[in-house]
Amino acid sequence: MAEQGVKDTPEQAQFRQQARAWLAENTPGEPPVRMPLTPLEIMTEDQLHYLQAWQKAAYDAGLIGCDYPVEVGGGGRANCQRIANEEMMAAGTPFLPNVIGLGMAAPTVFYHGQEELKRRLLPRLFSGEDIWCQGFSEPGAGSDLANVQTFAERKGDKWVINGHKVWTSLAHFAEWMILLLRTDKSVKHDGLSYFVVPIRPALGKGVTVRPLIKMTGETGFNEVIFEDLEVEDSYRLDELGKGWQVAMTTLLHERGAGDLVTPRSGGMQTRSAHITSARTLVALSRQTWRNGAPACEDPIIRDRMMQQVIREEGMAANQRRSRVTALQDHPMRLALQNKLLMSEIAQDTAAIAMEIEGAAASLYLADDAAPAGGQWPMSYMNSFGFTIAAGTSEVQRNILGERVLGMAKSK
Amino acid sequence: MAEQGVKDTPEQAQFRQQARAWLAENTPGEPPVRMPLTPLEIMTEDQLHYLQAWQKAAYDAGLIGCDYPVEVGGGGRANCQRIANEEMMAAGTPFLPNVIGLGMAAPTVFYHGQEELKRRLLPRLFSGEDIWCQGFSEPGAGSDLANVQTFAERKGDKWVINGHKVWTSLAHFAEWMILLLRTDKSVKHDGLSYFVVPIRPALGKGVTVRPLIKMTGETGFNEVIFEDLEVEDSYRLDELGKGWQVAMTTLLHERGAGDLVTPRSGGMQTRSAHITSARTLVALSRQTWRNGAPACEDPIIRDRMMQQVIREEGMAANQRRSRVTALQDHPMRLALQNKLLMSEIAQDTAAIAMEIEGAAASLYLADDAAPAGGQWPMSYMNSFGFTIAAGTSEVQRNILGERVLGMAKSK
Amino acid sequence: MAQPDDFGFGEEAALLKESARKLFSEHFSAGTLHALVAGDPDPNRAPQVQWDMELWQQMVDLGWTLLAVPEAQGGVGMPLVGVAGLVEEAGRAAFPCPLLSTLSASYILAAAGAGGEAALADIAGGATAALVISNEHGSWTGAETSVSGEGDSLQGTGYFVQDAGKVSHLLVCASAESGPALYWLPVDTDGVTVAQDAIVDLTRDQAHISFDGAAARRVCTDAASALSEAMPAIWTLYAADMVGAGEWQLQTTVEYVNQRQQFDKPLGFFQAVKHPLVNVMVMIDQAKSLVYNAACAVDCEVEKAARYAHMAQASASDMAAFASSRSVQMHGGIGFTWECYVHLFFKRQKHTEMLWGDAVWHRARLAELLIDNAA
Amino acid sequence: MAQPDDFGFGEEAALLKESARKLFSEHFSAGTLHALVAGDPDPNRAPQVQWDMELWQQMVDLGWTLLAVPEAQGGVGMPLVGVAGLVEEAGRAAFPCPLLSTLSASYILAAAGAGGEAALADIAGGATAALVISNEHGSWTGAETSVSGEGDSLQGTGYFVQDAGKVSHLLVCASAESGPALYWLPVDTDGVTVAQDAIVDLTRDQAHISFDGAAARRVCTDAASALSEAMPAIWTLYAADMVGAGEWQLQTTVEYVNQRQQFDKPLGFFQAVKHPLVNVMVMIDQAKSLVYNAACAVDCEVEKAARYAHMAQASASDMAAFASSRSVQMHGGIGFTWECYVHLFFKRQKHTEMLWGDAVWHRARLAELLIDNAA
Repeated sequence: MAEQGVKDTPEQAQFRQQARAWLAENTPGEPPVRMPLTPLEIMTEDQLHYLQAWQKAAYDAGLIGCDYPVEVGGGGRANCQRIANEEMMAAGTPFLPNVIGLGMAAPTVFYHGQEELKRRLLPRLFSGEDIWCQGFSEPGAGSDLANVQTFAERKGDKWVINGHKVWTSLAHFAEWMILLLRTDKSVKHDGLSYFVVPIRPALGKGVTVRPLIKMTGETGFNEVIFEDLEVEDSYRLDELGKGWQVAMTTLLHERGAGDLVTPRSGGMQTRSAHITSARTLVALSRQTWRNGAPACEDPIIRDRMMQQVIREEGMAANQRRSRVTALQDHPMRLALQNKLLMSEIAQDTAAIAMEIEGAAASLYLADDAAPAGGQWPMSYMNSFGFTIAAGTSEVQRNILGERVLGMAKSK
Repeated sequence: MAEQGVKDTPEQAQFRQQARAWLAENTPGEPPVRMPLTPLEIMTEDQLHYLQAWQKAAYDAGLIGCDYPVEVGGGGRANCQRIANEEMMAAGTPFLPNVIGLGMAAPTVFYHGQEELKRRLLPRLFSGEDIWCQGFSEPGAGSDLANVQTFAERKGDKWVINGHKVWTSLAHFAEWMILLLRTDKSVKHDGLSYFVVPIRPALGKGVTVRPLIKMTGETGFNEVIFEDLEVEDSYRLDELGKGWQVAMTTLLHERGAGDLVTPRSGGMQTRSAHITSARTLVALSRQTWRNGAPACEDPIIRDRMMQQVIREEGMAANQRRSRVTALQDHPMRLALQNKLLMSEIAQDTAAIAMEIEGAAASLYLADDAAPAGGQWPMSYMNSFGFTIAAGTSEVQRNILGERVLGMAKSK
Repeated sequence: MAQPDDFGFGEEAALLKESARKLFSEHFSAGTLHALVAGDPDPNRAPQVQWDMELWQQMVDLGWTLLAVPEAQGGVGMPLVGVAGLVEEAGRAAFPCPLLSTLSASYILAAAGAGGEAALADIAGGATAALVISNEHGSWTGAETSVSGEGDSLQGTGYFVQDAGKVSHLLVCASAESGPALYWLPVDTDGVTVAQDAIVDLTRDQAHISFDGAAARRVCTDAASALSEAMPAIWTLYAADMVGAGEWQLQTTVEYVNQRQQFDKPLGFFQAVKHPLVNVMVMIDQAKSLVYNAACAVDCEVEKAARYAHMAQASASDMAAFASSRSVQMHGGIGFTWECYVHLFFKRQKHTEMLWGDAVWHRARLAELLIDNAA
Repeated sequence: MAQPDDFGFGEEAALLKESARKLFSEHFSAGTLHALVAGDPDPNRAPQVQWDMELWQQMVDLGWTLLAVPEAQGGVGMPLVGVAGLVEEAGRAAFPCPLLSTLSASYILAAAGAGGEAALADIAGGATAALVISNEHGSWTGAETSVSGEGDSLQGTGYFVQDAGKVSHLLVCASAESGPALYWLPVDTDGVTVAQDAIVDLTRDQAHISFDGAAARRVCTDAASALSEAMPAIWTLYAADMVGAGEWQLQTTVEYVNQRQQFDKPLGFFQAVKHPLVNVMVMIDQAKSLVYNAACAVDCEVEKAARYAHMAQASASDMAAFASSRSVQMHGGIGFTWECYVHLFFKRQKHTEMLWGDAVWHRARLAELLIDNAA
């Protein structure tokens, strides 16, 4: 319920003031079309264009890419992205649609790409004009990322790509893809290389994007099939065979544990995403009847709701503590817990909501009588996306045990 | 709360009647000295002699070793041990002190020992005149039984044993020990051999028994140190290097999954052991104050107690179902769960009892004000003996996953 | 009356269970189910009633709908343990049909005394029935019914009616002059409007049903006691359904993790996968044993039926929740897709888990029996 | 009043925490503790008060007992976040001493207004104190006290008094004419009988204390408000103690499983070992963050202090239970023995877990604040 930053440097303080002033003037009101709950669930062009326009405006105002050098389209500032994020969250702005570009592609291109490539790609990434997607997962790879089979065969100065990627959110809107490929079948980790690939122009010419349907019935992510797609060697990041190391940069930033803070907006999203917070559980329990009384009077429901309130507050307090050096023993210990906590708390919250709803949890979106519009059973199902994608909870626990507690690798 | 057998054969029915008649006459009343909660916690000679006398009487009445051949001191009956056990449990007899002998040593000697050895050892084992103990665990071995290091070196027709065994319950009273030894250091599993060893005569002459103290402060098990103890080769069970296979027979019977039903008495024990059952939780909750009312009115305490009641009833129902072939898919699926369930249910029950007691759970045995005489914190601590010894809960889950669900071995 | 050692689960019961499993495994795989019910993934889709009426007719012809009808009314009068075995298998196949509803109605009618006999004879003659006993909060104690009866005419709306789109008759609990009473009527009676709910579960249909002066036959004037007498059997059967579905979830997930390779090992090698699935198995076994335990009590020791049925339902509900969650998680990304059959059983289990009181509710009732009513 | 971003945990607090950790790690290892308190394993042993008074005197000399005494009464008046840091370290060492009790008494006395000043000055002058506020059921709301005060004379018995064998003074809640009041007296006053309890925890002492006309100074006539004002700070400190002990349990267990080989791998390789210990870490971190969160609220936003302190205690209690259970289980057989230090912290944690209300109790109070009192 509380989240606050450490004391601002003079540069940060000034920047914060500017940001706040601009946001006071320019934060959009209610969107003209219904917005999805997360950037990964953008389904229509209308939604996309509205959010792209917002990202462009925020970029032009200097709120995105603040800490990157000016030469690659950044703001050239020091530690200001966090300030921008805080102000955007507080202002209740829409979220930034190019979420994979900003969180994963940008730092990877920045640390591993050639100078020319950075200067060309990053400005349009920051502005949201080019949407990015990510091609890591494969039907046969799962949590074992190094098992990537999609193959790139050398052909002069080009590579010919064949294979099958899955869970590629935003691929149907994307201009560019970050792509982990196998360039050598004789070794596992060292046989991987990392590319950026312009997929939009290749649609129907070597690239097929097919929507996958989630267990909720929604679409929102895709499979991408490569058939003899030719890509220039200049789109390779870092050296041949170093794909695994480059991918680690991507994943580190995805987990919020990288050097570069990901631009994050989304106060508006946070407002609507409150649907899945413990506070909303309490509201739900007031409106729901259970054994002849409001569910909020049931001691067991109360206990479960308070558990969730405590876990959420604990997560916020973790973030606050992670900025107080004297209260930490290991630099990554709190940061690496974030994804695990967030996803499991959300899952349990949704499960408790269904318990509160009781028999009415059977009702889905199209039913007028569904409590909260049928969102909770949908949230519960979607929560498994969070505990599976981007490193399952099982993998997260491995990482924590191995990197923080120094235990032997489980694989 | 209910446990019943399948329909008796004519032989079983007749035997049951005899057993019941004898027990009606001969079941002892209140013991003259305070009895321990389990056979493994026998601490004094008084306790031991009383229980040995009972075992001898039961053996003489034909209630122990019923299904073993007459030649080795058994009853020569078919599937009658279960009947005897049911009747002894129902009659509320004392338990049988030679628990390791009956449950582990006897079937192992029977299946793997030479004829002469069986005839010599088993009658005195069944009668309880010879107490047995088990030498499997070592300080460095833990769950990895095949890592046994205690070494037996060949010397003519004898073996010279050096090493260190731990967790040897009853060693301070035992005449005989079943002993897993390394006879070959160059291979792991195939370097093990299995012996029966007369340890009592060797005390102070190659064998040292030292009591270990549990976290509760109680003694009750030991470490046993071998220094140049000489043992004859005729005490070896089965072939050299087959120790692992022989040990599997022991463990299978220990888990209640072997062919030979272990003689079990202990209705009296069951009565006193009720201290750790869910029913006693309810009684405790009636006598304990919590937030200005008896704890039994607290909805969360009620819910937790009912969970334990259900788990206990479920375990009894499992046992009942395990005898109905048409309601099982896999012959070992229920039997292999027993130890895991029993130990974890007992642990959780004791933890809930402490929760019910609240601040008074701080009080221990010597405190007059301690609820239930301070038994619950002691039971909670002792419960870790059950979840650790004889295959930790983690190992039990491996076994279930691998043997019943056919999953790949985790080690 | 003493309980038989083997739950009374004899040869006839074993035969029925075995033949049901065979029938479903031959004619109704999870793939068949998916093709039948999962054609339209749209989360905003309108409610639909999709089932295989031909296969269902075979089951009717086998006499499954009249298993719970007493012999005196032309039924089989099979003990509940046997019926539970059948329902476990139907749950394992998640076969969409009004079997459970019709059996449930039979138990209530049998508990209704002489007034129920004619309706039971209807079922023996091939009728199927749905229960209209819940109000808008999902309560079904009778006293809180949201339907009222005046003479032989019904008014009001009943909620959470299972299989309403598949049955010929309705068994309704409505408040009458002397308290809640039970009524019996064909579903196509004038003044009856069946409004399908848009539900998550694809393997069932659910409706709220409005009565506007619909003519019905009064079956019994003391609905509360008939319901409380019959509910233990109904809870036991819904628990059996969850147990069957849980077995499918376990078996399917174990097959997947044994075959799927990760880090050069089958997934099942990893204890983070193996141990939760062992826990699923342990929970299924507990629930299954308690189902037959409860069924046997209903058959032979009726004064303990309620307590054992609460145990079975509480155990099965917790299991259904956990087995569902793990079935998706352990399938990883693929388990999260519509094309993977796992979601069918996930949704069915979450539906059943909440339907007749969740685990906490059943434990609270059990506590009343064991703590408050005991000495 | 707004909360500072860093919990107000500044340099002074960091220095204190660091120096405490250093002091304990240099002078008071777990081995030292074991040698001090675990000499007699007999479960029937008579109660004993065993502590290192010399090392304790060093701490007194360092001014630790007067950290919570306001400057006006000659104390340090340190913010609670700083005090919590110290207590976390003392908990990590499980150092047997009356630090927590004396700090707790200070907060209650400070909340007692002018009447508490003289007693606070005693503490500033080196006095230590134990709280006699619980009745025989462990309730401490004041209204239910089992001690009564008439004028300046006390009668009755107080229970679950922590560190009673190590302090110079007692702070007693007793029912007086106008309701529960607070009294202050030296422990060696005539008419005071300290009866040590035989407890499981070896690192603490606990007593019930009888008063038979013992003379005492009345400190405040409204004990209930002083207690309710001070309890959030006290809960927060006991939670900090559990967090420190939890860190010891985690670190010690992780070291063991990283070094111990099984099946040719270190135990920590196995996910059945690794993942539970990760869960312990996650719980410790949640509790720890909530401790400083609550402490900061006590310091800066007192109207929210109770809610955040309930969160910290609930979180720490659950953690203490789980961390204790896993510390023994993951140590295997050796962890089950008296010679392994693990049992010392296990027993201390189980003791603290229940002392000032367990997790369920704190969540129930939190629910009252967030559900019943909120709009």
